[in-house]
Amino acid sequence: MSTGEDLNALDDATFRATVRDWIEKNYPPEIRNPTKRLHFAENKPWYLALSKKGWLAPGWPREHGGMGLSATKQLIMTEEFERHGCARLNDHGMTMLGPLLIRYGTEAQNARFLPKILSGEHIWCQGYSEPGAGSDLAGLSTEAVLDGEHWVVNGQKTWTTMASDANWIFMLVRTDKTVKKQEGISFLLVPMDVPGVTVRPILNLERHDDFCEAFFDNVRVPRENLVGEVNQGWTMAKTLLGFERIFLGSPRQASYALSRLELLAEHMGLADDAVFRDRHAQFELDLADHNTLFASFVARLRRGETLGADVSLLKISQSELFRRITDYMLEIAGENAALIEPIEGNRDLNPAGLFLQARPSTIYGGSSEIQRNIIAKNVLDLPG
Amino acid sequence: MSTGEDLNALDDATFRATVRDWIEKNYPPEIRNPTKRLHFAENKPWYLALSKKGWLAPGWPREHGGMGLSATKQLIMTEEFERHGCARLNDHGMTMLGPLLIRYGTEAQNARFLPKILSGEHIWCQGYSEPGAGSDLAGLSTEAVLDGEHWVVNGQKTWTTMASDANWIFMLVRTDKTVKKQEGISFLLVPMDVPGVTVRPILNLERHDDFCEAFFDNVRVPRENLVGEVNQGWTMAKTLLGFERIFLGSPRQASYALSRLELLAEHMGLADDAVFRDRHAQFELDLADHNTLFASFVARLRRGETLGADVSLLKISQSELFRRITDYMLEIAGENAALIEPIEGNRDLNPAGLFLQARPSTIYGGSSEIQRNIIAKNVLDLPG
Amino acid sequence: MDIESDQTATDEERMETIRMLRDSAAGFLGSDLGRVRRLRFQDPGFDRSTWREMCGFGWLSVRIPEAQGGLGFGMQEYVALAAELGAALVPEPLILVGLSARCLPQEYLPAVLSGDRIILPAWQEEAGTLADAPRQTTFDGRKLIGEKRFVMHARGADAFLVTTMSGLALVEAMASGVSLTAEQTQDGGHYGTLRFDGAVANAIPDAPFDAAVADATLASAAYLLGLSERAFRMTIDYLKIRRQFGKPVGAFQALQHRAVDLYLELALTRASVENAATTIDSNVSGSQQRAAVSRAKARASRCASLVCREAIQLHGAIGYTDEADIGLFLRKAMTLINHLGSERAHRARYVALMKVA
Amino acid sequence: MDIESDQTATDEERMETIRMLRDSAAGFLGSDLGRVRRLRFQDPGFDRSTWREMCGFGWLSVRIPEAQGGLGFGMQEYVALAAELGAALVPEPLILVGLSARCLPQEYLPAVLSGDRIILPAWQEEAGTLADAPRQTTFDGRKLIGEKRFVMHARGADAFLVTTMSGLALVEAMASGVSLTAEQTQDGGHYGTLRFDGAVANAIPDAPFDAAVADATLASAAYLLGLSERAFRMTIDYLKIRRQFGKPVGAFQALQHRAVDLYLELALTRASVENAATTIDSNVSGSQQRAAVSRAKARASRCASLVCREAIQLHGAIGYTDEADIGLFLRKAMTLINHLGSERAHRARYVALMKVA
Repeated sequence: MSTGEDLNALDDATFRATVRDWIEKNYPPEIRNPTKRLHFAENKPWYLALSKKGWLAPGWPREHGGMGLSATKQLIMTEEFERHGCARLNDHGMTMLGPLLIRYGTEAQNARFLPKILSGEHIWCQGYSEPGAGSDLAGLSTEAVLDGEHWVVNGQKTWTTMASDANWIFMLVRTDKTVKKQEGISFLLVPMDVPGVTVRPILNLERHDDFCEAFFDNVRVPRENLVGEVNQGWTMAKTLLGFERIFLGSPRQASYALSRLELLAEHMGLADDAVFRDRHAQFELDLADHNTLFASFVARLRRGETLGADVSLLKISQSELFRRITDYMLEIAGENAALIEPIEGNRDLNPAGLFLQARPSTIYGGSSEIQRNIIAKNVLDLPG
Repeated sequence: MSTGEDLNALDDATFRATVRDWIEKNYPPEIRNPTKRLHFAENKPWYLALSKKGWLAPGWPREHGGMGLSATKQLIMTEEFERHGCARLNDHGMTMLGPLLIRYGTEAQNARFLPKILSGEHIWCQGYSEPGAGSDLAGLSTEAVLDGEHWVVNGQKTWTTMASDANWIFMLVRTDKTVKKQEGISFLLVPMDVPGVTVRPILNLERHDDFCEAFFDNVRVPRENLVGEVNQGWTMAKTLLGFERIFLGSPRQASYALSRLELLAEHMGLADDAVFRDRHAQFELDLADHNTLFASFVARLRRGETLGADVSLLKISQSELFRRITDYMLEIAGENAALIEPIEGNRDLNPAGLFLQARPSTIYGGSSEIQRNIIAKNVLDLPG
Repeated sequence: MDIESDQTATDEERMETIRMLRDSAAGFLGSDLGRVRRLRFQDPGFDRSTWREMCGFGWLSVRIPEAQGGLGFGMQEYVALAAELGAALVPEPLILVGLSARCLPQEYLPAVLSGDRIILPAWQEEAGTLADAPRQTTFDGRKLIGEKRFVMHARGADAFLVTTMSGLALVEAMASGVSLTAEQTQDGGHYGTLRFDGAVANAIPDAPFDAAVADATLASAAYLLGLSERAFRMTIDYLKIRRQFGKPVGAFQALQHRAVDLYLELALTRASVENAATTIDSNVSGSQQRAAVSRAKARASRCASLVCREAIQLHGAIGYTDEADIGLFLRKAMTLINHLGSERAHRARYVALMKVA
Repeated sequence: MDIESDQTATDEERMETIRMLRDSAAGFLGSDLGRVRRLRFQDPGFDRSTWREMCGFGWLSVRIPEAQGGLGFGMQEYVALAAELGAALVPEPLILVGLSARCLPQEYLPAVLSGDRIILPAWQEEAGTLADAPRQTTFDGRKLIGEKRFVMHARGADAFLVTTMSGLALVEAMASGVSLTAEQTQDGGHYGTLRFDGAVANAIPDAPFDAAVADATLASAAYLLGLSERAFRMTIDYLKIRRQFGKPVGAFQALQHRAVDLYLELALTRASVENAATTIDSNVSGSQQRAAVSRAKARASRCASLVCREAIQLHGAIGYTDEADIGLFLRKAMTLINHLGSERAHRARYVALMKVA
């Protein structure tokens, strides 16, 4: 890890060019535009290249080894990664845990954990959901009981993305069963390579193993691995969600799907079909308006405003547009709708694969139903 | 009123021809295909012609002056009326009150009221909904209190269709406030031309006066005007709803709207537009499948089966298809979407009028939301 | 999509102007719809003295350059104002007379901007078309022959600005050879059909007609946005008050989720309209500007249809009565969704323009 | 629409046959999906011994006349059976081999109907087309030249019934000049691409190919109906069991209303499929029969897409795992919605046929 120069001084266009240039020179070509989420064994060279350049954590303050970039420049950087087709990293340490530690961690915790995220020594995963606590996340029941200087953890987490790659997990655990459910939850850091932790990959509908179940059977964790105050875990975890949700609203997936829809229509000889053109035009309008809505939220962020609950709109809008476009792909794909592999060996054109990828986008990160509940209650102030 | 021959003996085709022929010879041409609901002053000649022929009450038993027709023949008759463009009558006496009296009324009540329905002397309206009791009909608060040999009625009814034409109203009234809301309701027959009854027409979005508010201020009604047992009104009224609901599922409105959509497309030069053709084709399929679904319910009725709560499907399907077709009419009508009068003096082509007529179809007779609640609870057995 | 650079950050001063314009309009217009209701189905469908007051506030002059006696504001200011007009269902023909005013030479302007003379544009020859080149109205420099349809507010006009196959022509409403018939519209106004049978008219050369139509189209989208936002707020308020089954109907989740769908559509519409205004105020190509306008009008028409239809359904039976104010919003939307171009027409035009942009 | 006359009232005896067929199929197939799951991604994607059992029940012979050793049932019986196959996600190629069998002369039938020989139809030359006249496969009475695509279950076939520009031809899978490549499909089966490079084949004259395709298309619609109905029931059951926020998620009204929408779509689909079966069993014109089939397949494809997509969403994260059975339904639907004609293609064909009917 090296501390790079301060790139905030560059104007945005120069910054964009700088980033683009460096990515083009340094990104491993063999993992460009992957069709599935890569494992750490596959994306490690890229992880380490960013680490060496000091670009692994654009949002962290410079004193912690981050780039300290403004929100605008972080978005530019994300755009350039996406434009080049860079693989997503095992990034829970950088995007989730790091910011939380920086805000709520002790100096000792920061000194112990942050450098190892940046060096790639600790690969983190997130232990929030449980079999009985999905939409109702606060209903989680994995518990941690204090026994002397250790927390003893028992329970099960699920949908822990890339847990099979991780050697650490940050978890929400129940530390008090006697209070309101949100008020008895703590935030705990747990190593994965200790006795009592079992990880089982779950195949998804694409038959990839992105997510896992993790079982905790009397796992003993030092007392100092708890972040923040006991029973404050829920509040801490929630403060981080706003920033996540704006990223879930990025037009990336829908935009990519629309470009694939065009390719598919050409392949099917429908590019000039009037009905296709009309449906496509509506998707274009929907995407353009979504882009504009997204930009208006980004502009608020850039002005330093705190985003309210209405940021949930972005997630609904993006994920449902993504889904609708891929639904339509299946409609026009003919027999290709059935194929597992891309059409005719062109890995950029896989309607069934993209259709399946769109399914969880309205489920993870708070399902469309939960997002609508949030807006109804917290923005429209509807009763009940 | 005369008692006609028994037409059940005819085969269906002959019956249909007989009905069609008579309608063609006897229907007043000046009120064919009315664009709004006619008042009694306008449809009276048709009412009396049917009365004289003995055809006013196809479903009533012959001993009460009805035609005693099978369900199939009743539907054929309805189809022929619709095919010819016959106006809807002030028919609450024939379709609603008559069957209820025949089932629950005393001999004296039947002798007193049924002949006057058939003669046109009593024109009835229905007093169910109230300002505070719409979807939650059982929450009604108009009350009837027994005072000696009279019920004293106080309260307000609303959406009483054609009440300004009626001289009698059958009402649901609260006769016991101390029990569960459904169990304190009675069914009462109230004259409209007595002191204390005030009727106010309400203009609807088409600026027609089809429905009214009716106010009851210490209206005194003889004790024997209560039908069935005291506090049994809710159960009695509900048993009649099944037959009503299958009529609300008749494809008539959607079918008419689709024919108007075609006319409109021709008028707008869109008849050969590929996008229009595709949208129209989907409506055709939706209507054809709805017709088949409707026919399957009719067949069940014909086999003597009692229809369950799933008959609500028909009402949802028909009214929402009707609505979607008229929504699309506005989309393609250009500036004609704004016009109150039919396009270019052709009274068969009034997209805005038809669009407005489609609005209440998903509200009256149990809104789409209420129908969905009914199916979720009573058919799918979902909790809550 | 590239994030815009920091350099185009908000102009605080301009935001303040917009806020003031909006507040003063809202203050004057108020929330009572009694006036709007009373003017329905009465010729000419609007009120001439209120019209003069509005002209006095400069609402007609927003897009007229200062050099010509206008306010010289940008499109962002105009859409802010137009959204307020929509929220109040203002029946006065500000957007259409504003379109004419942008096309008229200096000597005609004072009487128009003061409110003394109402000059309405007349471009349409058949239903469902955009304001493209006319196909049948002729003008030989002196006499006008042809027919124009769907001239909104026509009975309130003193003169008409007519598109012809030889450019624009101005003709007096009372001129000989001009005849006018009218059809009532759902909002209580009317559409006029104008027939010109050799009526004498004046040529109006060098008018920025296309730009003026773009402004009016976007203003109309903004009007629909304001209309839809208020119809939505009224519906949400109703859902909180109306009780059935022992609780407010707004507590029913199925209705809540539908309300959120409308809220999303409104957010997309506001973003689209504001984006089009920024685009017109920038110096991008004309086709990019027109594309942004088409996008906004397509979205606004879609949104207004959806919101008003759902508003009626969510109001239940009361929403189907003429006396409920929510119906005024539906009926105005029915009048405006296809006016200055339907969703269909603008969707097609957007795609065509994006190909050249 | 005319209500049918009383004369066509239910044939009680026939209803009883249908009920027995359905019950015996359901009994044999059971509710466990373990077998279906195990056969996925294993060549040929189905089980030859189960195949023989099914042939033993006569499931392949339903539509073969009794004179030819079949059961001679009507289409109403066939759709009842096919819906059971769909509910059990049966991977065996009954519908497709049934299509071939209807086209084959008597001498070929015993080996096919007994299950000894699997003969699959091969008609398709490009994606998204209906089983229309082939455009490139030639046959000179002896040798076949051309390519067929999307031959479902191809690796399990002993022979192929190939459409050519000169009628049908039967070719052995192992014949010289036949090559086969395969692509995996979402349901765990595969599509074969067949190349004929002068392979020797036998002419199959006078085959009722169009009628056989109509049967197979409608049976496929019925399969999708059965599949969708079971996916729906599983989803409803899950909504009753799965608890969040202290109550079953099926108690949430927004989910209830969406469940009702699916239930309506299923009711329309069942009505449409049964209507098409009755139509084929009647003696109306061929184009009316084909129109009814297209209507049913368009509806069934639409329904299966909608129901399976919503089933995944209503299952939440668990629905996105390969180990949840609901995913098997989605993946089979992805394989069948466009097989034997997509919703789009059948919608267009319906309209075309209704013009001539």
